[in-house]
Amino acid sequence: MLTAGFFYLFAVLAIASATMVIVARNPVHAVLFLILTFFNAAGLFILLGAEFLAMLLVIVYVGAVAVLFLFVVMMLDVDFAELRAGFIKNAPVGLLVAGIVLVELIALFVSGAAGGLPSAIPAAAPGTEMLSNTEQIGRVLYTKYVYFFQAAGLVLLVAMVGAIVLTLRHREGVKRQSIAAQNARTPATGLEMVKVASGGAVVPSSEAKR
Amino acid sequence: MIITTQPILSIITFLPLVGALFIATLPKAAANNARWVALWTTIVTFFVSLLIWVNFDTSTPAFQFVEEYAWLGPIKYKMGVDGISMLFVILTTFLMPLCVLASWQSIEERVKEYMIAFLVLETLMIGVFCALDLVLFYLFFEGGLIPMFLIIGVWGGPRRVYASFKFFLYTLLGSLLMLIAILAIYGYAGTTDIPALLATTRLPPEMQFWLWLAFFASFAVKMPMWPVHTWLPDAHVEAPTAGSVILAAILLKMGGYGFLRFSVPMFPLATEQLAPLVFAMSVIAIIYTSLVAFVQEDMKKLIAYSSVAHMGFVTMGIFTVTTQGVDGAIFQMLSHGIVSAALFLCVGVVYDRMHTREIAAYGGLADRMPLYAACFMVFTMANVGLPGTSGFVGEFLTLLGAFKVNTWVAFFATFGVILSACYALYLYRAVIFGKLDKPALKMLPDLSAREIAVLAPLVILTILLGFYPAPILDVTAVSVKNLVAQYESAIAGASQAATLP
Amino acid sequence: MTIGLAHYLTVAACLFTLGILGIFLNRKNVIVILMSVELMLLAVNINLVAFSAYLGDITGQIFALFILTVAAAEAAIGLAIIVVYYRNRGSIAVEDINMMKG
Amino acid sequence: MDTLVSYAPALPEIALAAGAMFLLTLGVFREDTARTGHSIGWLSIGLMAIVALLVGWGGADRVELFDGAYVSDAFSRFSKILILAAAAASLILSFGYFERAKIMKFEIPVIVLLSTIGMFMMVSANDLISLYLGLELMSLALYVLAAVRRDSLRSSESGLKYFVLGALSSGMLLYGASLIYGFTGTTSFTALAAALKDGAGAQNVGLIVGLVFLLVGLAFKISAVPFHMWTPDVYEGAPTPVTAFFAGAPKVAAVALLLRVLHDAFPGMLFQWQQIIVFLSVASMLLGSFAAIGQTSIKRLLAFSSIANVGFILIGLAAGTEYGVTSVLIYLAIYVVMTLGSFAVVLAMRRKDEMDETIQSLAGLSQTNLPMALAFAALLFSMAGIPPLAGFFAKLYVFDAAIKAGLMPLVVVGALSSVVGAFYYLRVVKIMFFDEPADKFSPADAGVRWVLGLSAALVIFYVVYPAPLIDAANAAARALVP
Amino acid sequence: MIYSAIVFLPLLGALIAGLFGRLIGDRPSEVITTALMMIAAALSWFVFIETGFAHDAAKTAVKVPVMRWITSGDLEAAWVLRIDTLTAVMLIVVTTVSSLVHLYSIGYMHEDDSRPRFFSYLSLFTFAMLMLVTSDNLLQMFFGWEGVGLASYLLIGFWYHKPEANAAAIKAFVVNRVGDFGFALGIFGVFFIFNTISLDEVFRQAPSMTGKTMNFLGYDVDILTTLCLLLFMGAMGKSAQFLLHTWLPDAMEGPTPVSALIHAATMVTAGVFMVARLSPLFEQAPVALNVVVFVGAITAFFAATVGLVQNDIKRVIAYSTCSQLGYMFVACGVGAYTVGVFHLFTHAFFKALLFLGAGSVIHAMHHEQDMRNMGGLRGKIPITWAMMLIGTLALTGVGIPHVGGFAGFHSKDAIVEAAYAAHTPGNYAFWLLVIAAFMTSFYSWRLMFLTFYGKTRAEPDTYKHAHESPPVMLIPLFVLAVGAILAGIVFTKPFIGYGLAEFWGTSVTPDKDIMHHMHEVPEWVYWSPFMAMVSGFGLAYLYYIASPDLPEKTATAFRPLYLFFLNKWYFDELYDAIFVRPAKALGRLFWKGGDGAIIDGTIDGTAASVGWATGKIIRLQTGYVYHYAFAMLIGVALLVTWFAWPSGMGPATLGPAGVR
Repeated sequence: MLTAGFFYLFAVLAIASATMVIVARNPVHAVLFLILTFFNAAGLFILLGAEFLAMLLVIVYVGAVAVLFLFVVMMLDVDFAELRAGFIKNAPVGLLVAGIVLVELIALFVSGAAGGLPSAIPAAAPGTEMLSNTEQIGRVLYTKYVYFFQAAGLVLLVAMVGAIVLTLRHREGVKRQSIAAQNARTPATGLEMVKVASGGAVVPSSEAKR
Repeated sequence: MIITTQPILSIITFLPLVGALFIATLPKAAANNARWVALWTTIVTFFVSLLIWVNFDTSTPAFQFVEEYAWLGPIKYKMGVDGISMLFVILTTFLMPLCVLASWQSIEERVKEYMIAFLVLETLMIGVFCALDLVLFYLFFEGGLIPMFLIIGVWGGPRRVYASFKFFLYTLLGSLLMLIAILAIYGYAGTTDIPALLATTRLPPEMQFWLWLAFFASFAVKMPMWPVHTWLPDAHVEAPTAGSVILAAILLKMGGYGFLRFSVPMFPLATEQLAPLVFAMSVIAIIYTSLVAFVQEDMKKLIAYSSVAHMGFVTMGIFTVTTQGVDGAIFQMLSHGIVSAALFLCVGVVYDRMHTREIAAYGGLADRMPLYAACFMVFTMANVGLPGTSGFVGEFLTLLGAFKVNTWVAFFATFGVILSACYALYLYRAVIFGKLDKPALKMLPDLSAREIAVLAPLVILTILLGFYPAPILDVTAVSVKNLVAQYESAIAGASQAATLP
Repeated sequence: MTIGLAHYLTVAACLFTLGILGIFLNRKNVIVILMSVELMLLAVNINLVAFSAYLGDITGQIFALFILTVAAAEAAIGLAIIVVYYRNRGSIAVEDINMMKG
Repeated sequence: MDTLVSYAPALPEIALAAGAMFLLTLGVFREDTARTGHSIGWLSIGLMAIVALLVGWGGADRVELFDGAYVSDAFSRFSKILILAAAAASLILSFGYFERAKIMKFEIPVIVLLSTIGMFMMVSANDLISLYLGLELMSLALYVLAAVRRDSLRSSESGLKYFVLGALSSGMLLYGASLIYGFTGTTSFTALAAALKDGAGAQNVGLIVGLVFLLVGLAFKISAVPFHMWTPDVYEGAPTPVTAFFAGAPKVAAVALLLRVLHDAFPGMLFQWQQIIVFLSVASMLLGSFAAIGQTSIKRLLAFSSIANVGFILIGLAAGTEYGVTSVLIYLAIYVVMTLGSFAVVLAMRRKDEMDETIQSLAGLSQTNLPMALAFAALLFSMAGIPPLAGFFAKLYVFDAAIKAGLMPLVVVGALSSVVGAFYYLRVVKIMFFDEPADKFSPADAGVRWVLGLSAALVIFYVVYPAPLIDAANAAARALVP
Repeated sequence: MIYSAIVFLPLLGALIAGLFGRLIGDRPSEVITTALMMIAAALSWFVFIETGFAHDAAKTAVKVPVMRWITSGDLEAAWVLRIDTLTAVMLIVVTTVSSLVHLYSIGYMHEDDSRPRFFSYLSLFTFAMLMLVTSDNLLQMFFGWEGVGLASYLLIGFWYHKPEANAAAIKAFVVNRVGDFGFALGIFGVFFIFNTISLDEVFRQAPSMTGKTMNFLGYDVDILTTLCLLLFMGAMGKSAQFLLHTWLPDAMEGPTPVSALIHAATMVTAGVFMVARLSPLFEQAPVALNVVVFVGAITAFFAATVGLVQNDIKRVIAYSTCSQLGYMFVACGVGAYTVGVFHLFTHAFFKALLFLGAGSVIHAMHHEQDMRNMGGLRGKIPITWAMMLIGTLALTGVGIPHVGGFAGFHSKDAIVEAAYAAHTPGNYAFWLLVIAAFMTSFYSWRLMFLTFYGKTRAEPDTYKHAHESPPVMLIPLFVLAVGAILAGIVFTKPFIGYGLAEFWGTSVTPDKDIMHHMHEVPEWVYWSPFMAMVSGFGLAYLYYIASPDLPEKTATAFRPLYLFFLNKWYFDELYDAIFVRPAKALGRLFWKGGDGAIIDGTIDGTAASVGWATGKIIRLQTGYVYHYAFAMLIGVALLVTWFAWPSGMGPATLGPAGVR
């Protein structure tokens, strides 16, 4: 009963905040609602006995991803006054289609038309009851699923390289200090002898070329 | 014989391609070299192809000079000719040098590309008649679209884009349906080997019906039969002279050849069932297009419509599936190959001088161009189907065959013979006869030596075959007899099976 | 009243649908679309974890774990692209992203 | 040591990953100039060549690794070689363009390499998780590539569109995967196939819905209608060499993955997925053919053409037989050649360092640059399926496979839409050959010329010696469909 | 050898003149063709005597194989020359008239600058005609049939500058084709029924086919009647019989020698020859024969009425020809084939004579052909007058009953008798022929009087310069005049008299009874043509010599009838209205409407709708991400719904879903 109570709490809150995510006018609010959704989802995870994932969700998602979102939203400095979440003319049709899909899915799950749905959480498989959820994951993550682990690493590498390629700029006009260049400076490179024509101006050769 | 051990058909088929590749290596400016290379290639090909005629055994209906090599797994590269196809090969190789000659001066731009396109086209056309594998046949059959598309489109007249697209898409649609049918046969019989299919495969009647229609879609468009003929006048009008020649003389024959090679022998039951449809379309083609030809104002269009009418005789003859009908149809195709080619060449002669094909722009050419008038007369009469010209033999035999099968068909088709006289003589009168009072025409020179070289062989053949058609009829006789016999036994077998409980 | 698998699946389906809706109802801000995607992935994760629990099979959770990982990477790339786009266009309104069409 | 040896079948992937990271490191420590980009690019191509050799030297048998998550067989090898060829060719095509656009960065080849690893994972996937990870590895790299010309609004817009819709599609794919997992309790293809034997899955609507979502996700990757909408915009907006890359390697990987999933994991649900594939196929062929007619940009035209081509590929897939797989692989190989050749042409459409990608700018090409016009015409006719060019055989095989599987109506639709398709290919030929010439193009880069020449030659001369491709495809198909 | 020479010498001449005419010059061309023709003529007479008068009881046809022709299955048609009496008669007619016309043309055409062409055509025509008459199978006959048509076309249109000539040439060809349409169908039918087209074989089998029926155009019809009628249609076309006659008067646009050769003596008689040649077949088909009689009688009458009022000197003769051909068909139709052929034979002489004489007149008058512009020429061109007079006497059939007379007297009167003897319903054939004979006499004399007598109505200048023709033109006239005078007297006995059986041998199968009855007609019948002739002459004298204002008055009094005759019963207008113009309208309709609007309209419409669909589809591609996402959602919804619906579930889901 208690489980049910928490389930409904988390579920309703998750769905409500998810709704707010997509209807909020202010993207900052949207991000905050997203975070709320994640928290509730984490709660659901815990109800399901997946503590590790619940924690991961909070730490990775709320701690990193959602904050990244927030950061970008702020950085882009969008004029919030312009961001109205006005409904558009064919929204009803969209809602209808989405509604159909949703109804079909729910009907599928609820009616049991989908064969083979287990109805209750089974007793833990023999031999694993000693292990916590985290231990279970830890046992297989680097053994059975090492391939996926490595692949995930590559995915992150791509993300990193990609983000750098896309956003990192070497600004052309900005003068930076180059210690090596300063140290390597000699009179030969630092001095220039210029003959000044009478009545002319002193122009460094590097500028004269322009 | 040495000949039978050589891959003679492949040599004939791919000689022009070799020539084309050679031209491709020539420097860009060498227009004249391209012409000469093309001419010599086609001439050599012609003479080589004569070898198969000389060595052809007219006593057997079997395929001869057969070659077979591995290609696409179960689909083989297989070539060979029998009495039905051999002469089309000769016709092709014979007309090509004339086409090259006819294009000698009328094509001034992009000569090199033009000659390459023509030689490639020749390879593909010969291949169609030699191929003994359905897929190989399709490959050649369809491949011809590309060079022809370019020939019409690049070197054609003002509405060449419309015409070339119409030509291409029309034919493509038809032949894709045929491709599906080919695959269906392949699926059913497990082979695409034509001799094997002809010899052993008996397709179920229901299947025959659909396959027949699919093949028909392709060949009817190619022929072209009424009512899918409208691409032809457009294509002819816009194509350069030699393009029209090839189109009328050879490409159209692929349709008829296809009927003979596939529709009739492979789907005899469907043929019997659907022959009335063909008859109706043929007769409509003969009368309808003759009437349309009668009111044309463009010379090429008139001849194009007359081609449609003549092809009506061919389809009618083929689907009588009588010895005379089929003999006549083959003969008509070959004769039409010569005559329509010649007529288009004749149009080309004056077009090169005047740059118009409008009938009204001419008149009284007999004064300035008596030699031309004489040649034109011969071909006009052959087009009319006058006995003593090659045009008569085919028409007569097809009608004879038709009378055996259906008197109404023969009646209307024979009526078309009257109409052919009307439009052909109308054209001749308007162009050649009358007073020479148009100033532009007053300085026209008569045929040049080159033009005589082009037209003379056609004149001779037209008359020769009219008086002595035996060289052709003898070659086709055994194969046609075999075809008709096979067909009749298939029909008889089916009706026997039907009467059984 | 026991809370069964179907309940969790239903919640997930709702979130998933909301995610989809978010993508095509939103006209003003691309970032919200990204968030909608996160919602969809969350729905998937709920599905997987629920199945994992009810099947007593850890694979589902592992799958969810990797989805979380990838989702983070995806978010990073997505945000990077949005930043690039913003620099060019000066706007991230969804309605403005239609230079190419037809 | 034994463990390492047992990983030998995965050597191509390992080599690629190691190579990519090495090149990345190398690049970081070099000066960030176009020269560096160039050399890293060539080194990447070299790496791909080595990997191709490794793939080729792999044994002929089916080997499963990593607890069955990874599989290497003739099918995966065929696809990998094709992927490598396509990726390498598009890299070759890219150098000149990137240099002129001043974005010749060393990261680009590295990202291409990383995405290639993703594709390798896809074609070798034997588990839903490896499927997903491979797909994402590839896709994330592609999103970056699409937006890589970051000073260009078009490029970034295409990256954005691709990303948003791609994320949506992978959400759907995952949702499907989660349902499949839930209703069968496994993510392994082998286990799935075993569980769904004898039509056991046919009654399970949940499973079917899961399959639908999974296929939707994959259909997005191969841009099948109605999940194709991103394609034209992304193709148009992305830098042309990137588009060339998009149209080649990822498509091979996605189709191969589709084949793998359907034949390895869901052979028991053929009746169900066949319907989906037929629907996608018909819609793709028709829409692709029709929409292409109205295009003025050659890149958009090629985008719709690729959609139509996917429709034809799906015909072979719909057959659901070994022969169907053969036909799809043959089609894929020929399609890749034609596509790369076509994009080489697009890359050669440059006047005074300005790309001109309107179809009209090809006007009269036959008079200003005949070899290029001829090569492109050959490619176009081939795409239209006119014999004796290679494209004809591609269509021949898929049609044949479908007819043998009893899908005659589908083939008829295919034939009709190829007539419509022929129309727009012809239009391009017409513009090149019949119209009055426009200004000359600047001379194309050597790489572009080589790719164009080679692909045209392959398309033209395939007819002469088709056996190797057929044999390889047959072997690959046998490996997939036991 | 001789036979081959007769047939192929003209061809040789034609080829020489045609191919090398410009090379060797005009005169050599003329001489060569004429000489070759004369040799052929001489040989023909030799063959005629040898064949016709050889005392051989069982005369069979001589056959000279030349070459293979069309062989296809059972169809064997070879080039074979078949020589029997009928052929021999035709040979002499054709070669004699032809050689004379050749000779005459040397003079007549001397101003023309394409004489080699002309002579080549003439010789070509002769060759074709000879092929026709020597044919051994129907196909070869058809060859000759169309060959003479070609030559006729070429010769009528010889002066190709004249639009009328061109129109007339085409008309001749096309109308003949209408006839040939029937002929061709007849040949098909013959082959269909007899499985051969060889004459002997067909004749052998013909009796076995009497009364049998076949299906033709959906009706079951009597075989032989149908075949004969179809073949006769060809004869009607070639011999310008009623309904298919319209080309003949127009053919007078050709040079006059051509009219003499082709449109009087030879080609137009091919129909008669054909019926005679096929007499074994026709004899088995009485219904067909009745049709022949009917058509012949109508033509004889109709053409004569038109001839009464024509003003063009050549047209009068042309209608006369038409009328006389009607006589011949009546003879054939009643079974008196030999009589018909006899008339053909004599007619050739005097009609050629008349035409050449008219040509001489025209020549003298500088190509004036309208008789209203002539008159009083007797003094100017006396020899021509004399020749024309002989021709007229022969045509009108002047002679003394029971004694003998000009050629026409023997042959034409015999036909009238045969017509009576045949007892057609109401004796219509007989009466029509007698009336026609009266009219023949009238218009013939009208021609003579208008041309040669009275005061001249010609241009003074023309009249002054009118002169007699050169000898090269007159000599043929003399020869023909001899024939016109003597042919009847000399040849009556073998042709239609008691020697006929021996003379004709097996070449013609006449109705035995008719030949018998013909000689036993009542005396008044025997006299009737004579009376008609005399009264015709009297009336003509009254109208054109005694009181020359009478024609005008008559014409005014019977104006509608006059106009009806003058306009040739309005046949040209009728045909123009019901055939020519509808054909053109139909052609235009098919072209613009059928090809243009319907067929191309459908195609272009399809293309346009493709374009329309394309536009729609392209507009779906809005560029907005949310639309794209929406499209994907719709796709998903469709697929999910499809499978949630049981129909998509596959064969295993017949039971309730979810039941394991």
